[in-house]
Amino acid sequence: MDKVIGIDEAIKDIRDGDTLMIGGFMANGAPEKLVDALIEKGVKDITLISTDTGLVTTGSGKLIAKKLVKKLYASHIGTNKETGRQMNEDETDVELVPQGTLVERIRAGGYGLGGILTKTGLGTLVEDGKQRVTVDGEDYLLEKPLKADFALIHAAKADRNGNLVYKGSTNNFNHVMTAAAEVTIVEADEVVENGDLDPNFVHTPGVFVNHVVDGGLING
Amino acid sequence: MDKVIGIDEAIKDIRDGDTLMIGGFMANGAPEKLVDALIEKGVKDITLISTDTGLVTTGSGKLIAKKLVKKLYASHIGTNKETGRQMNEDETDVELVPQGTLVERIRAGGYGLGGILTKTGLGTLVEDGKQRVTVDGEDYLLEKPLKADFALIHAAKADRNGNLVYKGSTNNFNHVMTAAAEVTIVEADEVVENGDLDPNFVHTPGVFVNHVVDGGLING
Amino acid sequence: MDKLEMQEFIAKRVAKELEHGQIVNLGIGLPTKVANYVPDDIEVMFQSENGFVGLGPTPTEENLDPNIVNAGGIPVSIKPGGAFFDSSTSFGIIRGGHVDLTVLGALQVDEKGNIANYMIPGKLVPGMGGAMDLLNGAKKVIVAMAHTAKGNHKILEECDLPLTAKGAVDRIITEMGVIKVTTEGLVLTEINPEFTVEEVQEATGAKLYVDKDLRKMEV
Amino acid sequence: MDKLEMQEFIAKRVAKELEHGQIVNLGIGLPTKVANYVPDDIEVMFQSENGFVGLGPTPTEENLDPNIVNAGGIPVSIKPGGAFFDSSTSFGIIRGGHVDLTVLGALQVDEKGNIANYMIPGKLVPGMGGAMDLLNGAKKVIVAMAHTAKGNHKILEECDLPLTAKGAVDRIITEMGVIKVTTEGLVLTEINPEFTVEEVQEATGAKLYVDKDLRKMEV
Repeated sequence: MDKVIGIDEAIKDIRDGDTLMIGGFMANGAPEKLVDALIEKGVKDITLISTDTGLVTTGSGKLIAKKLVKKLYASHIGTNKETGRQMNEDETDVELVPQGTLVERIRAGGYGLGGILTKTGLGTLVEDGKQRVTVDGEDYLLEKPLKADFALIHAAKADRNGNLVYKGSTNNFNHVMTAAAEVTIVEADEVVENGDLDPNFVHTPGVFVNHVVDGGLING
Repeated sequence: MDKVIGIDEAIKDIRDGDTLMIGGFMANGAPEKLVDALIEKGVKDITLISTDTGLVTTGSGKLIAKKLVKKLYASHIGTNKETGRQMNEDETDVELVPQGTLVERIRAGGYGLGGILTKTGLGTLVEDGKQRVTVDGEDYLLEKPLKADFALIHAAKADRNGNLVYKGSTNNFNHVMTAAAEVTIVEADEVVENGDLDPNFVHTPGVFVNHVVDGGLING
Repeated sequence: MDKLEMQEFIAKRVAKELEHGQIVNLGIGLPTKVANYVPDDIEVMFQSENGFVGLGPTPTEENLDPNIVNAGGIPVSIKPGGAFFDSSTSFGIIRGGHVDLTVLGALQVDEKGNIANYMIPGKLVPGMGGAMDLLNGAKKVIVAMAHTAKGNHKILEECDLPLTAKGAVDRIITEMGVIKVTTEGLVLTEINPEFTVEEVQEATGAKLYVDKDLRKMEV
Repeated sequence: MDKLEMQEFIAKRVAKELEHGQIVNLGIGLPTKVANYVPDDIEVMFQSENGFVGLGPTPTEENLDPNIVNAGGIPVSIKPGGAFFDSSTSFGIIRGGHVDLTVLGALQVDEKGNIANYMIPGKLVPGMGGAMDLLNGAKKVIVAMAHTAKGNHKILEECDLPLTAKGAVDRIITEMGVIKVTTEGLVLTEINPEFTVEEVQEATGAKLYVDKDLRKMEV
């Protein structure tokens, strides 16, 4: 299997109105080049799932700044003033999701679960419109899975099969998002041959990855 | 933090009637020396959670062979004839759990979830006595978390903080079990100093580990 | 055909169902043999539910690594470009719909696509292992098995053993033919020329519809 | 005390709550400063919710690695014996009760241990980040904050901002003192000698019970 393709080819099927997951935490480990290419291509009315919206100049926050996002699921938006403005002025529909709940909802989407039960958010606005389920006398919120049409992911290394390795704190939401999208596109700082990565230390198996873009070469 | 202790010290608080999780898959990656020490110590009426019961001479299967198990949660018991005999003759209470459900129930226990929703087991004996939850018109089984008093884990390497590395297919249930027990005891083939493991490639963070036993030295 | 020849015959026919780029999970026993007959012109990745993708060739005694076994506990190898992971990831792959095809054996299958393959109450209690998850999660399910067991029907109107999953089976491949499970019932699409349609029907405990383009089963 | 001195004073007092061997998560802002005052005779592991344990000292410009940042996006370092992981593991640690102590800031706290620290509707909407998970999952929750905000009460009978969690707070540490949240109400256990009990009560929007062993707040 050779999943390495050029950046334009990788994103060509992303359309207006699609749901996108974008990895990174405060844009640390965000696929900056994929986001830039998407802005250049000109896709709008996006439903964006991202743990935060970085800054107006970084990560998924760039899509917010360009007003390309119609609906946002995020846990933290404080560092991108434009997100808060769009939310308060009803320009963008923002659903604030606790970070742990967000990652579990994404995992549930990718791992085929119908939902998860959590105490996080009980008795808060997060509970609005959600089902409470009682297990052995304890109350929990039922949180539903999240899925996406495309996931845009950053990795330090990828092999041709799409096996991924992250560095330091850049993994964050990237790994879990790979499984939850119909099509997962990875921007890797370095592309290596199959067999170059130690199979004992692959963070994300290529099973979850559809396309790999060489972030160094971009159109390699 | 130095979590390395001798094997007798590590298991000294395990008592009759305790619930134990034991890692390994067909005893590949099973903590054989911890199991042997437990048998020698003489603990009975165990509730055992293990994906299978290996053979009568390997892994968690040794506890079955010695008739030390009162209640068993497992996905596969076919390779240990004694388990099937005890089940059919009502000597041991066996709950057969689909393997994917078992690992998610253990993860839910360790990760603080109140349960998970799955389609696995719908319309089968696995559904008996369980709650069905409907989400967006789809039916799911509600599967509850599993927790243990102790988890007995095998790793290829451990540092003094309890960070773990597994080799090949020996990870299996070990990683997920580390989080789900009050006390997690690791038998490591090799103990290394803090800093010797690359923090980018630790499979299980030491946060989940209480005691490390040097499997090479046993009483080191 | 003796039992071994029959198994190889079935495995060869199942192998023709494989498509380039698929992630495939093979059950223990007969299904495991499918890996030996992957067509030369395609590449598939076999998943081993105990924790890796990229199952490689059987190791020789010299390059055997006791840390690498399959779901049957048998030493195997991993191919370049494969990856190891824990059971939670492994079943995330299976339950999340990332396995394109699974091939499993069965005690019974019925015309609704129900399957029983994990216990005979009071007698044989191997347990379901990962089968219930595979049957729910894999995109396509093929049952590969002998058509009958000691003269008894295994393909039925309705399974009477405890089910492993309801309505999960897409196709049944035996030494007698290939049967498609449809909402209308069981459709015989290929037949082993050693048998007549009547013989196949007789060996089957449910009504078989014969495909109008019934083909010869070739391996 | 100016604002900075006050923050350092509070951080120093919070640091005395740390116990050897604890896994500790510090919120952004004032709580982050607690890491600078860990007593010499104990070792704790700081968890960074974006994906590691073993937060080390602030890196110098030469040894700065852009791949290692804290939950505020600021470059940090990892200590020997630390480990990186993904967000799913990170919140498994938090939600599964594996964090012994979390220290968070707040907009409001009330006598039931309710806390509001993620939004002022229509105005400030930072979002909850990992705070809701920490408040539910951590074994012990300390709120570290200025006692009042521009003369307004922050410690109340009942929060009127949207809650981050109900009944989650164990202790409140401010520049004026240390307050324990009990089922009976708020108990002042330590007081900064710069203030009188009356002054602390006046700066508090809920009834304060004074511990019979009221101690001097020392840092």
